[in-house]
Amino acid sequence: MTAELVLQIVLTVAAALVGVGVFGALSQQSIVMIMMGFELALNGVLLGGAAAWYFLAPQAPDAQMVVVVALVVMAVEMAMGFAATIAIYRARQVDMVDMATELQG
Amino acid sequence: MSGTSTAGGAAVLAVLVGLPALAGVALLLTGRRADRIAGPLAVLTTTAAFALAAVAAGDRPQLSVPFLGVVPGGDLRLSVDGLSAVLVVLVAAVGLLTTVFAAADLPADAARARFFGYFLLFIAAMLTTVTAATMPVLLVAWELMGATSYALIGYRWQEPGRLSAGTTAFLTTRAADLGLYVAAGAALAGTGGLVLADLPAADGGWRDLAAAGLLVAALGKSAQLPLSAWLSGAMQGPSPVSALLHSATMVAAGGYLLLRVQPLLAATGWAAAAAAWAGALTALVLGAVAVAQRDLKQLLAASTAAQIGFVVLAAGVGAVSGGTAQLVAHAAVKAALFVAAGAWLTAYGTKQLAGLRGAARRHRGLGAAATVAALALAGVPPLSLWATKDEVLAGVDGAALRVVGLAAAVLSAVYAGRVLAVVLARPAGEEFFDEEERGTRRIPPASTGVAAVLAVFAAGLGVLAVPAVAEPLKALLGVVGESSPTVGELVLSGGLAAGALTGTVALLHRLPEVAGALERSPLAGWVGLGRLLSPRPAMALARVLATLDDRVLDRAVEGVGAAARRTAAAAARVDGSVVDGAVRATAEALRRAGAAARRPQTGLLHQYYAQAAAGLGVLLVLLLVVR
Amino acid sequence: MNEDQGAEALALLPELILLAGAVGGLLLGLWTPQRRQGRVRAVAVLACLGSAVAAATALPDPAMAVFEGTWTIDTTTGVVRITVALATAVAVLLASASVAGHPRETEAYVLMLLAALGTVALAAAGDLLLLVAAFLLASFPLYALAGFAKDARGTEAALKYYLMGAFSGVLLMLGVTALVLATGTTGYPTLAVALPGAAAPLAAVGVLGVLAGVAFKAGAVPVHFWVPDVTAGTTPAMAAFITTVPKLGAVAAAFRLLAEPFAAASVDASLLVAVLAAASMTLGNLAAFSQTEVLRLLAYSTVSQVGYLFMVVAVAARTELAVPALTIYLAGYAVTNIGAFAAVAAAPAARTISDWTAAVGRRPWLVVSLVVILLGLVGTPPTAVFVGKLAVFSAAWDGAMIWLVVLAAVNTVASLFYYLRWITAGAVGVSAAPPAAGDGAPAGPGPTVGVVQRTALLPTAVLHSAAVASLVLGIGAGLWLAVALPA
Amino acid sequence: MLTDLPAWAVAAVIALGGLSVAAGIAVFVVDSMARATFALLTSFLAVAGILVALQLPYLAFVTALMMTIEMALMAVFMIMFMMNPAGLMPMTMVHNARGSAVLGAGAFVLLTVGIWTMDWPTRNGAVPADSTRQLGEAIMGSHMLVMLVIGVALFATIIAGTVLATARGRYDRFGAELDAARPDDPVPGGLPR
Amino acid sequence: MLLTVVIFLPLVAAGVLLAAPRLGGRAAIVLWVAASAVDLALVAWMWWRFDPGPSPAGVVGGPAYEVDLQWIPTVDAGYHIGVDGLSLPLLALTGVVFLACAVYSLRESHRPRSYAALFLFLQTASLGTFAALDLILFFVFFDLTIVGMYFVIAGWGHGNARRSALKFFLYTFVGSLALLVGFIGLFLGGEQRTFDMVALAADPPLANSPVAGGLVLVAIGLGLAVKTPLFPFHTWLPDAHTDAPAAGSAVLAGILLKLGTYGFVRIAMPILPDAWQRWAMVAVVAGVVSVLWGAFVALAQTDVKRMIAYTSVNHMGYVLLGLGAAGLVTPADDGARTIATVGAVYQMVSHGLLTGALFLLSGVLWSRGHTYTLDRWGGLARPAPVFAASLAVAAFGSLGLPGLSGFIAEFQVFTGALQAAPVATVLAVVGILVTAGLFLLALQRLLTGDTVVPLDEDGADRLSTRPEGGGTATATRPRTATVMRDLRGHELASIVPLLVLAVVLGLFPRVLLDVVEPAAAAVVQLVAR
Repeated sequence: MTAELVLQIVLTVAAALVGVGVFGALSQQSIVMIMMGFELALNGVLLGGAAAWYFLAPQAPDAQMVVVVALVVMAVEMAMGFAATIAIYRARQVDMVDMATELQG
Repeated sequence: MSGTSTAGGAAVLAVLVGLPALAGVALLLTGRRADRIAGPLAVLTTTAAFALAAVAAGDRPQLSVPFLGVVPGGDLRLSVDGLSAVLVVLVAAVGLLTTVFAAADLPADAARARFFGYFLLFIAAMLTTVTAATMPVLLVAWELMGATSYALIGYRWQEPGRLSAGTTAFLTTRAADLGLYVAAGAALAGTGGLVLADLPAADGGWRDLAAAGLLVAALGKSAQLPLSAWLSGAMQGPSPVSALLHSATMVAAGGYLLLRVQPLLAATGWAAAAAAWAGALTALVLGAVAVAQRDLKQLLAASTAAQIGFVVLAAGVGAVSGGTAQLVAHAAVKAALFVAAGAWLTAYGTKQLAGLRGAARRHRGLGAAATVAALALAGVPPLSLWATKDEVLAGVDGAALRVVGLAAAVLSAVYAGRVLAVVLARPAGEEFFDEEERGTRRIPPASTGVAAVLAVFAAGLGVLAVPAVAEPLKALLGVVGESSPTVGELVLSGGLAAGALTGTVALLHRLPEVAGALERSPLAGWVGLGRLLSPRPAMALARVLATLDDRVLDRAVEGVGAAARRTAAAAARVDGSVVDGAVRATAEALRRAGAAARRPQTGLLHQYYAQAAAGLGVLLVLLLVVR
Repeated sequence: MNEDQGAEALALLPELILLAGAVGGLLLGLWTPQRRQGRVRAVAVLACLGSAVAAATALPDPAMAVFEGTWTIDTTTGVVRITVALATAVAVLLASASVAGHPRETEAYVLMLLAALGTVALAAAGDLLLLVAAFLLASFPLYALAGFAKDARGTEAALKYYLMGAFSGVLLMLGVTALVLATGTTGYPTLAVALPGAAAPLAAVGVLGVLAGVAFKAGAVPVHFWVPDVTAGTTPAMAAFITTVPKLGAVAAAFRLLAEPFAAASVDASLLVAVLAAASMTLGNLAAFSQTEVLRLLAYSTVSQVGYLFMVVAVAARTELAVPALTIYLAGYAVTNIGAFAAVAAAPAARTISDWTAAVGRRPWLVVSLVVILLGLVGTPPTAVFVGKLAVFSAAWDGAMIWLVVLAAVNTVASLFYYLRWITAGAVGVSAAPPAAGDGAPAGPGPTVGVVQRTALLPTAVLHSAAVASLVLGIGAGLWLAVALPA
Repeated sequence: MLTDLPAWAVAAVIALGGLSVAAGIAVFVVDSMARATFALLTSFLAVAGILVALQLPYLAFVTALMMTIEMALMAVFMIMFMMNPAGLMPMTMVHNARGSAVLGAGAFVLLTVGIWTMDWPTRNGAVPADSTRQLGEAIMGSHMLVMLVIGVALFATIIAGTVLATARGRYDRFGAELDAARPDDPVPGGLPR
Repeated sequence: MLLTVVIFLPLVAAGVLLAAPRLGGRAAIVLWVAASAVDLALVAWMWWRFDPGPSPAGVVGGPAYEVDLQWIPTVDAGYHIGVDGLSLPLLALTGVVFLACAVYSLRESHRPRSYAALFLFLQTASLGTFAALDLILFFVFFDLTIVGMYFVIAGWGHGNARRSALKFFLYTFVGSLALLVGFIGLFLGGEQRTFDMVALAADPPLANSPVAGGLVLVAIGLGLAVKTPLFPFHTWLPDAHTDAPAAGSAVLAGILLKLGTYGFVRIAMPILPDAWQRWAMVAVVAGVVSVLWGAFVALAQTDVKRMIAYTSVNHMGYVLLGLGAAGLVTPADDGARTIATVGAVYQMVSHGLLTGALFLLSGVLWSRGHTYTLDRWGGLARPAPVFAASLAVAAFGSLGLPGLSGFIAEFQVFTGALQAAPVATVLAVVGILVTAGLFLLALQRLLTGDTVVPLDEDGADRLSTRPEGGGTATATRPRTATVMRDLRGHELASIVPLLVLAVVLGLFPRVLLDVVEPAAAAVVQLVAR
């Protein structure tokens, strides 16, 4: 099997993760579930970064750094998401985005 | 250009023109406080002007005041050459006499300062016109004359109709004046300058355009066909104004101008013919109109146009000396008649022929003067117009033109006869008096004096046709060699005039109802020429354009918005609140578009996501497709 | 190596000062009684001013890249540093009117400093990963600031802001990954070399993803949805900060991307940005058109302003006029936008235009300043934004985007509608209608007087200063540009 | 060019890839948040496995570790705040499912089409012997500033998160003048000053 | 330096007014009058010392009182001001009209301090526009006039003032943006990348690219045409005028419209000579259509102020006709084109004086009876002879009677333009007939006949807004007829000088022509390149 084929398989997996993540983020009402969707999409990003390093540019550390940064993004966004959720829950006993629609127009 | 041009001469010219103008402006600015001194001051001024005119006529000065600096002839240049010399003296003289008449004729409680202010201004404008050597100064004087005539005709603005007659006069003459503007442009284009005398040398088409412009301007000012009707309305003005306007000024100005530019007319060929025919036809048609009038001043007005028609005809056929003589003689004749008519109007309160029955017999002095003048008008030998008219007709080449001219001459005898038949008749009672205003029943000696002086000239100026006088006149005018009438022609015309006159008087004596029939004919209404000047088409056009302006142009701005609205309104919800006005429909359309633009902002996050994702997808496609 | 790193660290002195201000302020706050947190504010302001001074000192230095090219210091960075620092200082003062004495006052200032730091990092990033890191740093403090009041609207604002941010973060990471897949590198200089030869689909996804992330920070279409909601949900002072400061860095970042790595990419990034610009200005203006809430109106106005800013981004690589244009417009925008929000903050209780008009009452100078500011947003001379607009239009035309110039001109006219509504209400309505006649105002003269008294002092001062600064920056454009852009 | 991955590794990659996607789908299919959390964790772990196969053991380890902890936190969080944490009752909390599916599928299709149609560049050089060392050098060298900024970002996250999430601050505990001798906590404990 | 003082003195005065809230309303206006008077005196001094020089002055020849400072060096825009034969008359006109407005407003009672400040601000903006020798500086001042006038109309207008003000602002703002776009085109089109008018005129940009040059001219022309205004961009004008206060209308028509025409002669012609030549016929046609359209539509108006407003369209049409003819190099020689240009510039000054006076006179009507409707006035010459005389003089001046300034202008326009565009000129000449007709009709209706004055609607309104409880006695009071008082002192002192100046310029045109002619000749030469 050629490296390119494997790369394409791996990237397809990554694309699938992104696609599922996007679907989740767009379809879920619960804030936490939306965050999960993003995590999943970032999961795909992470995989893509790794694939880029291994199959295309192993000599440079940049792609590895992409993976690291993706991990950081996942972590901090999760943390921030929890904080935001708690804040609005405290203020309005709401954890669904559809219930936060006071601001519009 | 003959004559000397000295500083002294220039000063004379400047004072000649400037004195009446300044005096006039001073009177106008002082207003009613100057009413008492206005008359004497005006007489004094015109007397001085007359003296200066005489000096100028002998001195032939030139004067140039810088005006437009870019091209030659842009200055205000006045110069007195032969033609001007004659006209200057004429204008000053008639001005003086009519001023004297006005001082006597106007009621003491009238706004005399205003009257004499405009009167003097008018005289100044006419003096300027006849000395003008460049287009700018000609145009200035020409237009000022029109405007002051407006003010003079509308002098009694408190009475309905007076000012509107002035408006008509001003607008008609101004419509013709447009020709002068065009001519000025053409002069500049054709000669590179604005000097009047250079015009015949202009390049091809520009020369034609200049000639056409001047012709139109002159015909309008002189009330020639088809722009004659304003003259009828101009009779609304006070009688001294009529006397001045219809004799040596205003109406005469057109004739003068054509005489002045006769070389240009001749150079183009067609313009001369056009002028000749316009003059001849005016003489004929307006003569007929005059015959049909019931109002003395209207009759005189129409006859003025007719008589000036001969001057125009003269300019057309190249009979400059004859035209000049006709102009001068007619001035005296017509001034005398208007003075008489005015004096009668003041005395008897009417100017209807019916009311003036026997007027000449009531005050003999004035009556005699008027009779002499009327006879002169009729062309009866040996009075002035007989000779001058023949002098003009002598220059006519074509048979048709000559026939028309002779017919017109006959008509002048007819309408003069109408006047004479009335005023010389045995007086009736006073039942027709005071139809138009309350008469004073007295004729001031000054009026009689003025009329008498004018009558003397009306009678005597026939000498202008005597070869011994005519030849120097031709030399003075620089047109030596123009043909003079033969004895046969003189006899023929004299006979025709005398015959027509007596015939008319006799006919009217026998069949007074002929007059009534004439007065009911279309001729009495100036053959509908007034309709030509109707403002209605212009007003209609104006209203249409105004509607267009409001409905279309202004809305076009809004229409842009409306179109946008139709596209945007498909989904936009109705929003009733009004936002401050603005260009309403644009605002409305924008508001709808704005509402549409806010609709994505639903407040629902997942819709934000979906929209953002969709938008990004479109952008991705864009990126991939457009490279 | 060590010396180098020392010198490099010194090159980051303005950032270090900001960071020191943040950390120091936080520590100081730990031992500061609730009512005396003003000293933290002083520290924050001083840090900002110090940072600005340091940046200004470094401004004339030639352009350089430090930390292996991941951090670029050039005119753009310098101007953003100064503008951001000063804007943050003003925003801190502006915010103090509403947060003074708040238990978390210290944290508010610290977060503002951190966001400012992140903004500068955005502008200076010379590496995609640094861009991502700066994105995080510039975003998270703002989520907290947006929800600082912790009321229903504030938390909703924070939540929406955060969720849009998370989405954009994913897009940004996606884009970075795509670019790495395409080129194997994240540094701008190497990207610039490799991108022209990269496969177009990858480049497209990468460019789009990265720009989407940046556009989110800038508040541009199609990821602008947070702007109105967040602006309306939070306090005016915070809104001023959120809609002003991060945008400066985001636009600078976009500019740098377009000028260097994306300049010759196998996809037309320039066109993409132009479309973003066009969409932003149009949508922002249209949506603002019938707004009656002052904050939402200003929010949409900032969206449209970003559109104008993106015009110059679109031609970043095409004309040498772009850098001055960016510089002028950024500075002008910062001053003017803060001024506009200060006008709202001056009457904090007012939500609609008529409220505002009633609250301001007969205070002509306030109205004059507002008029100057709003006309500044329109781009009326001689304000700073006018000079900026002039430069931007020139640059866009020079960059062969005349259609964009025309569209921007049309949009400017459209924007006049809503700005004039406010201007007229302020300038004319006050006297034309008796105070009690305002539609939202309570009946009777008494409460209106109360509203009048409730105009806040400090924001008023900021408004006046911004108005003056707008004029001074516009009229004195030559002076400060000569300093900012040495030949 | 033949890949230098051994056949088993390729097989493992494919299998783990399938697993991660399947687990990812499961996240939004299962009817409880707790289960969703564990499905997500499964997906992460599968990806970590692929990372191992791609000779990135360190990153794989970090991923697995971080995600396990994160998912554990999430589970706790949901038990604290969320309705129906353990799937006690069936739930569907979706909106616009069809549109989202279209968009998600669209993204996937678009990316996949790209992936399978474009020409991929060739690898530049060989995989280094020690990928972890390479990463370490990058973090301490060429990408140091990135990590520094990330550090500051984490700092900012902590403060921001605290500000947003907690209602009580030092003035609640020690008084407005910070002069309370002992903290006024609802539940005794916590750190003294 | 003197020029800078002239420009900014009013602004400083405005600042003083705003900064001194204690100042009474009357004192504020007096201060306004004083500032305007001093400014006018300074302009007069400048005129006295102004020497057009032996060589053609113009833009390139080196303007007087020049100041050239760097402003925005990155785009080479500068604070470059100067005076030449084209701008000096307009500066003087600005001084005169604003002083007249100040005097006229002596009794303004509605927020007089702000009113005075706004006008002073407007004065600075107008002076600055006329003195600017840099495109951006020009634009800055140009735009500020819009802002100032907007507030004047919106704040002190009557009727539908805010709507009209908004329309005015939007419309002219569109124009100004087009102008800005055009300026940018000039900047980018030139080799030297500058906004400096002198440099651009010396080395015209886009000379070799007719399409680009044409487009830039279209943009600039559009901007100026809206301001001028030319058909069909004039529809903002009647509304703005109708609802503006009298002094505002006087400034709007007297000064602000000139910004547009001045822009043509100052910018479009010298800087885009090639394009101007190419498109001169369009200017001519636009001018002629404006002439006729303005005249005829004015004829149909029933509202005095709208009528005067439309005559402005007509008068500005003459200007364009003259300037367009100046661009038709092939068919016409230098002399004719120079005369046309001189006429156009003369028309700007003349129209400023006469229309200013006319609008102030219409303001007198409003102040007496709160209506401009022609039908509701009549026979005013009896109770108000001075008003009648002034109106008559202004009207005759406006219709182009010799002896008043309008004639000098129109005569030169026609005479100069005929060679270049005979058909157009002959058509345009008709305009003076129609204006004559409309003015004479208006005079006839307003001044003669039975004296008619409107009911005092203002008084009626005041009654109706009175609270119902206490107002029964007054509410039944019959509506009082307006007392048509003749011109009062301040009205006289503001209107008559304008008319006197119009007469002076009509009788002694050399006063102005000595200044204008060399500059116009220079422009004509520049266009002919």
